[in-house]
Amino acid sequence: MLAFYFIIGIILTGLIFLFPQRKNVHIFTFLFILIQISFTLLAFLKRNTTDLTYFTYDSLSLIFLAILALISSTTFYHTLIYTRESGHLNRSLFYSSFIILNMSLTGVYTANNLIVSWIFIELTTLSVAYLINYNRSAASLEATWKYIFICSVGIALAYIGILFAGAASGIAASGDMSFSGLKSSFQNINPMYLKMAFILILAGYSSKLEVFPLYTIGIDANYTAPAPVSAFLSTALVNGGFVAFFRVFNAMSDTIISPWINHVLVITGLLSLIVAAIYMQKATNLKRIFAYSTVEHMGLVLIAISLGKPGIYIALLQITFHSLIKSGLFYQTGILHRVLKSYKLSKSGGYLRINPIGAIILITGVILITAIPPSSLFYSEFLLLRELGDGHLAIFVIVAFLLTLIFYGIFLKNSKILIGEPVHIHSDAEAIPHVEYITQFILFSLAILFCFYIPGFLNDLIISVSGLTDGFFFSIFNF
Amino acid sequence: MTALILILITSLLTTGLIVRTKSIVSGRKGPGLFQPLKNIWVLLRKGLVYSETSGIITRIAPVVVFSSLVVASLMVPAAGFKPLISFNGDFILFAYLLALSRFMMIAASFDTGSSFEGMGASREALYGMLIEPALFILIAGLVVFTGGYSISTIFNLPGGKYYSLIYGLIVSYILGNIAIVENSRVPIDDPKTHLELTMIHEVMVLDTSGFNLALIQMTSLLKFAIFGSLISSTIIPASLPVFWRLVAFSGVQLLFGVILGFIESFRARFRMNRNQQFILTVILISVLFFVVILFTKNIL
Amino acid sequence: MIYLLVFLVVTTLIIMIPVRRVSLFTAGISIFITTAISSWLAIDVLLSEALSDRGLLSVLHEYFSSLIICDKLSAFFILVINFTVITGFLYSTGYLKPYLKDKPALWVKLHYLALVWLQASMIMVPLLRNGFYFLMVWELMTLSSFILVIFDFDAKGTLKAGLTYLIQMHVGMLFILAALIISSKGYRSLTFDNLEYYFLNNPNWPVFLLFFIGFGLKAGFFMLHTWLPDAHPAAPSHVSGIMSGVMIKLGIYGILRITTYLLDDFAVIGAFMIIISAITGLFGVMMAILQHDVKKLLAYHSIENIGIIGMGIGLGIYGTAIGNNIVSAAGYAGALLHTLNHSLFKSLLFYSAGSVIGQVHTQNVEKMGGLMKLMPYTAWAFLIGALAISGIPPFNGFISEFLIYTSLFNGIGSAEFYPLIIFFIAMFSLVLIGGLALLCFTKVFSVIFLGQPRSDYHVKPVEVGPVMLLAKLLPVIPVILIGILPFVVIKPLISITNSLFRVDNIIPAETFSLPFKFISIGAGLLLFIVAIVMIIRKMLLLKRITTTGPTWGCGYCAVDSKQQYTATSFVQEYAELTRPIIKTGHTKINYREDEIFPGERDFHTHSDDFIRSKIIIRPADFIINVLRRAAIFQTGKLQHYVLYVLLFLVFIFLLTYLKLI
Amino acid sequence: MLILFYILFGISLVYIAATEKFKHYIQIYTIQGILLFGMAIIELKNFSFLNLTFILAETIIFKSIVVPYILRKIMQRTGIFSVHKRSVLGNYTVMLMMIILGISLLLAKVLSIPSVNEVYMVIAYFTLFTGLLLISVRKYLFGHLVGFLIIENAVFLFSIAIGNEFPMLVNSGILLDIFIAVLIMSMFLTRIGHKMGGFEADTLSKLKD
Repeated sequence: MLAFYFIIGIILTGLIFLFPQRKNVHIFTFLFILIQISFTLLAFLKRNTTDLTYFTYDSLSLIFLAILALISSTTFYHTLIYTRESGHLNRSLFYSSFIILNMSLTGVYTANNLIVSWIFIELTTLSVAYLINYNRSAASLEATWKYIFICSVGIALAYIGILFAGAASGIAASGDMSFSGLKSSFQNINPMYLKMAFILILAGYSSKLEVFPLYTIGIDANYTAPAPVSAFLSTALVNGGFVAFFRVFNAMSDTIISPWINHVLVITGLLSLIVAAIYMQKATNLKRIFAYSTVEHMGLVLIAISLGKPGIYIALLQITFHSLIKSGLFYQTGILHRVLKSYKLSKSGGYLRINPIGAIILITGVILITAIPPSSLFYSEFLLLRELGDGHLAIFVIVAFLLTLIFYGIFLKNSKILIGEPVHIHSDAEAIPHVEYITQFILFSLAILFCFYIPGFLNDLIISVSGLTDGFFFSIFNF
Repeated sequence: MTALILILITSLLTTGLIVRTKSIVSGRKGPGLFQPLKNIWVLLRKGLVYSETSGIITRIAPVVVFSSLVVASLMVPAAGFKPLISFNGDFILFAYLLALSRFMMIAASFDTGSSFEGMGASREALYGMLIEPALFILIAGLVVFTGGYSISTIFNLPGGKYYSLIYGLIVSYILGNIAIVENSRVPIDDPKTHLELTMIHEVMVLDTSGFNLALIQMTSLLKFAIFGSLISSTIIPASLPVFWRLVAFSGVQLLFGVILGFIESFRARFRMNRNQQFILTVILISVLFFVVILFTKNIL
Repeated sequence: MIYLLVFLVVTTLIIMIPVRRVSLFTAGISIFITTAISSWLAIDVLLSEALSDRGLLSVLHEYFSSLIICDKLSAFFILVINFTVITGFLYSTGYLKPYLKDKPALWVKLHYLALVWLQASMIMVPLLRNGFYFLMVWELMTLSSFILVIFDFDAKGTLKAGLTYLIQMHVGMLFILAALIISSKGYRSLTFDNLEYYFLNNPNWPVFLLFFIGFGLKAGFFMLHTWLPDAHPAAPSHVSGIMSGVMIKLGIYGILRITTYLLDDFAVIGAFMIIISAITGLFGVMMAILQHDVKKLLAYHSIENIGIIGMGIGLGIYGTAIGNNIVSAAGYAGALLHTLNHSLFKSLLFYSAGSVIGQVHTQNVEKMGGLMKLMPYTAWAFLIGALAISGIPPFNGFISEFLIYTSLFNGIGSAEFYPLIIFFIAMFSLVLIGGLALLCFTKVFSVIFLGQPRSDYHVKPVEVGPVMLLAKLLPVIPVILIGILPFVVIKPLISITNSLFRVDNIIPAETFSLPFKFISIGAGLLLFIVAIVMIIRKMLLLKRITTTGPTWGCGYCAVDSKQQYTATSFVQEYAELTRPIIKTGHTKINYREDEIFPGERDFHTHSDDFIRSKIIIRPADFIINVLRRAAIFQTGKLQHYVLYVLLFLVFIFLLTYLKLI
Repeated sequence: MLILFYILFGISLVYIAATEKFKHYIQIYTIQGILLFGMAIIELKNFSFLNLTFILAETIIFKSIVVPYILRKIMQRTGIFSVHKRSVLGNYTVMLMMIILGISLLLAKVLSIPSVNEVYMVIAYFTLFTGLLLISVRKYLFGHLVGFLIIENAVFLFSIAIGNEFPMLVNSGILLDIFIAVLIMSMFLTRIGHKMGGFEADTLSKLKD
């Protein structure tokens, strides 16, 4: 099944280059989106089966496949307007790399083998390059260069880490790098290599995870890419990085170094939060602000997964909700750019007067992303803080403090854009057709719904990933 | 009822007594004992002149001031006779009725849009704000001392658990000072002064005339009587037979008037900025009294 | 709890219907429906003797959510909330008219939506004990009120005030969360009911302190108050009325709720509450006197009244500590009653001030004056409010202060040495607060409404429309009724306090009803005598002539409005008295040498809130600056980014090597 | 025998750190490719045609022919042959290399894998750090690209030192990845060279807050 998926995807990519007319390209990409969705549905049917020996549709992959299907379709819809007046080659390149990115992400999600997931992570880096550089501006060129280069370096580091893991586990010769195999072979080995391997993999994948230390390129990429692409990057791609990292973490989680791992995770998460808090105050560009909020949320996720099974549950909730809200926010940001002609705080303002509906949506998004109820992030962050407060009060205090700072930053900057003085109202600001707000509406209403009610299947998936036995989180839903 | 009658009678005389004492001391012939009453009578028969700027407040304020004092006087015992209204915590009502009258006075003085009356108003408000704690601290001390919760019981020191003239005298001293401030007499203020800039009470009624002025003056007479009778009840035992009580009462009232008269004739009024100091001193004395009570109540 | 979601969604959809009238109308409808249902529930609970699961409550439990727990305290607060929200809504319909032109229609809709949500969340707050949902509605309340506050976002400083408010509320929420987490350590679910067990075998005051900070930020206690004086002037008047009237009272509700669980440390907590409340009240009123912005002044008075309420609560707790039931019962009753009263007269004052501001287009009292002739009804409303808030009979403010005084003097009469000191301090500050409030409100009322206009109004102010007047009339009625017939309210109050707090043997209502009977007699007499004297005067004046003349100005008759006594000069002596505590700065431009014909000069005095500047603003700025300075690490240079990876690895290696992790 | 290769490799690293002529980079990189081929051959446990061709492709074809060709192309396209601007002077670079050598010795000692000769590990670490050093001290992008290539060599060294054997499919996947990475990078490098008229890394430091 996966083979078909890949083959069809590649064929469609080829077709895009063969028939580069606008309509055709859109049709092909749309077909691919349909295939992506249907593939996701089939994967749900074939839950926990292995495909092509290197890929398994386990719960984790299913969650993220679902998110990917949702986000890639909405992203496709929003890219249409961006590729209106671009040349044939440009458009073909754009959509082909979009398709390849989707496929490689699917690979990352479903891979059950360390090396394979590594390969697909590298593939995402390469395929995303063109999407980032779509605008062909000096800034986008710089961002792309940095992205590819640092990602490649990071991923090379990760590869060394993988080699260490292999060597340490003594299964290098057999070359069986499947996570299940690693999990069993990690039990009784020299912790030093394991630590080495883990830290290298964390440092390497941090470029994809958008956490400290390699968060910067993600910020730049989000900044220069077209807004829908930024939405895709800071949700689907970041999720890919998370899956790849989480599988390694999971394999190492119940070895003797797991306390050490948790400490490292907490440190990394806190550092990411600090970074987000710092630059949230300084950032002068709407997209960068939202990119930093991605860093913040991934930091929270890292802190969460260091808390054991409940933590993993929380982390998955957090990352799911974050994907929904952040993508919607970035779509709205793109619309804002078409109205105000700028992302810069200094150059824009009075959005509420110029485009009230969009402004209301932006306000909603900001409220949701800052985890104010009725945002589903409120639920996950509430659980996270509760877990922290139960055992680690010091971390609780620090996290709360940093979250407040970030909260302040986001609200300050956005209120400037929303209801600050309009700098100069563009007479040629196009009227946005209301149909374009639908995607944000859907995503946000989902995000609100999940605050009050989490659908059964999603909950089952997350529970089965986190390995929780008692559904104790539902004791707060005691209706 | 008797208490009310006694208070009314006293109110008719005290001010006249003060004036008379002053004139005798300064060796003048001076006005008669009933001169203030005559003035009021004259005023009552006059017409009214309002300021153009003034509105409804000016018209109602004197009435409210007068009536609030009348109601307040209903709660005051005299010569050991129970007042009409007496309940636990009636002194709070009493104090806040005085506050009501103050509020209306100040409002009225602003209503004319005058450039002088505000001065008086501001001083009145400030001094009133400062003197209230003195009264309450005194009351608190008396509550601790007598264990009662109403005016008629707490000021009735002789009827209290342990009678001692000293306390009575201290309380009367403090009450006297409070009375001076409330009625704005010398040394806080000189009702006979002739410069608007230095007035307190008089300047507030510059634009009040006729019936309203009469009401205001009656109010100040009533205030005197109220404080006088409070003082008297701190000293006179309620256990005496009625006749002696009456005698003592009138004696105390007489003394009160005469003493005030002497003060007015021998002391000059303060500079304005000294007044706050004076009032703070009164507060301090009452705090002292409270502390004394606090430490002696177990010994007594 | 899904029903809350349904409610939110439905209201959103209805109000966002793209017709302005519809939004206003539906907002009104939904507010009234919510009011009806919740008030029904509340009255149902209040009338039932014991806290029993009957009537509407049982229906709720059966068909909606068993999370909803409604005892008499909740019921009381629900009633208070509903009343003020209704008046606020009525007032808003008139007040927002001028704004409808220059604000986006959608923004106005959002405003009404926020109003509806604010009411819903405020009603939910007293009904929920589960930590998650409590915090959820708590945050919803903050959020919707934030949207309400920044309604007039074009005005300078509105946004800043709103953000300050939002951030401080967020911090407060975190404090409450922390306290909840600590108190329910080892429990699966996070509810207030865990406190019973927690307080049983832990020291009570630390967690109480956490809760106090969390809820005190909403209520605006001393040092936690700094958002209030900014938010209220920025907000539209009906919002100020609702926020100051009821929303900050939910902080009081929280403190009361925690108090009901207390089992130990009564003395410490009570003393703490009394002292902090005394400071709060004094600080509030002392700051208020020096304000020229009428809404800012009222905001500071909210702080003062919070102080009085807190003092009542403190007395209640302390009474339990010294085992004096009258003290604690009177204290709690006074606190509750003052909560109600303050919600009435403060909203009344805000509405009146709002009407004035809407007419004269300034918030500076020095520019007003002589409005009583132009807008008499508003003036009367304000006068009544002013008298009530100064605690003057025969209005309701006096009754609640009387209760607190009763509690105080009972304490003084029967207490040992150290309690006596506490009570004495409380009494002293309460008296001072009363006097200062009088000073303040004589000033503000006289300067706004009396005398002559202090500046020429470009448009002649006129009396506001009937709806806004109705909104003012509604609070006036209970203000007077409670003032004149206090004994009708005392019985339910005592029943509430007895049902809630650990007042050992039940106080008979007669303890208070006798004084209240006399008070109403006194009030009646007062009105009666006033009437009599009026009549006499009228009869006397029938034969006499009544003329008007110029105001006396030492014989100088051309007195104009410039020579009137101003608010600043009125409080000048006071300002000198309090200079050591509150700095009153002034800005003025001196004459230049070459100025032969001096041009126009203006002279401003302003008093800065030293808590706000020193304790809140300065550290916040410091933190932000530190963060900004820390931002240099992002050089944009690729090499440095790679170096950061190396440093990160080295850092982790070091930590590992030093066995730190 | 094998040790000789390793030492030669180390020396080549020192040279590459010292020089700043692009030509020399390319030459040294070619040499390194050949050296790696030798090592791989010697290390290779089971001779099979498939493995042999794969190693050939990975080292000789990829590292010694294709990549140098690409690099030359970049040089010709952009017409920039050397940059005389450094953040750190050459001799300082060499000193840093010494420190790095020390560090890699230390690391190899600390994390010694019983089955592997430590010298290999030393050289591998040395290579890795040299690559990182090149990236962090060189102020022009060409140097960065070379640094990346060196890191890839380090990866290769590690894999032969540890002796991981992955299935051919996986191996080719890895190879493909690296190849595409180099390709795309060189493409962008050319574009940057055109757009910015040089390889100064500082021209690419606009994106920050």
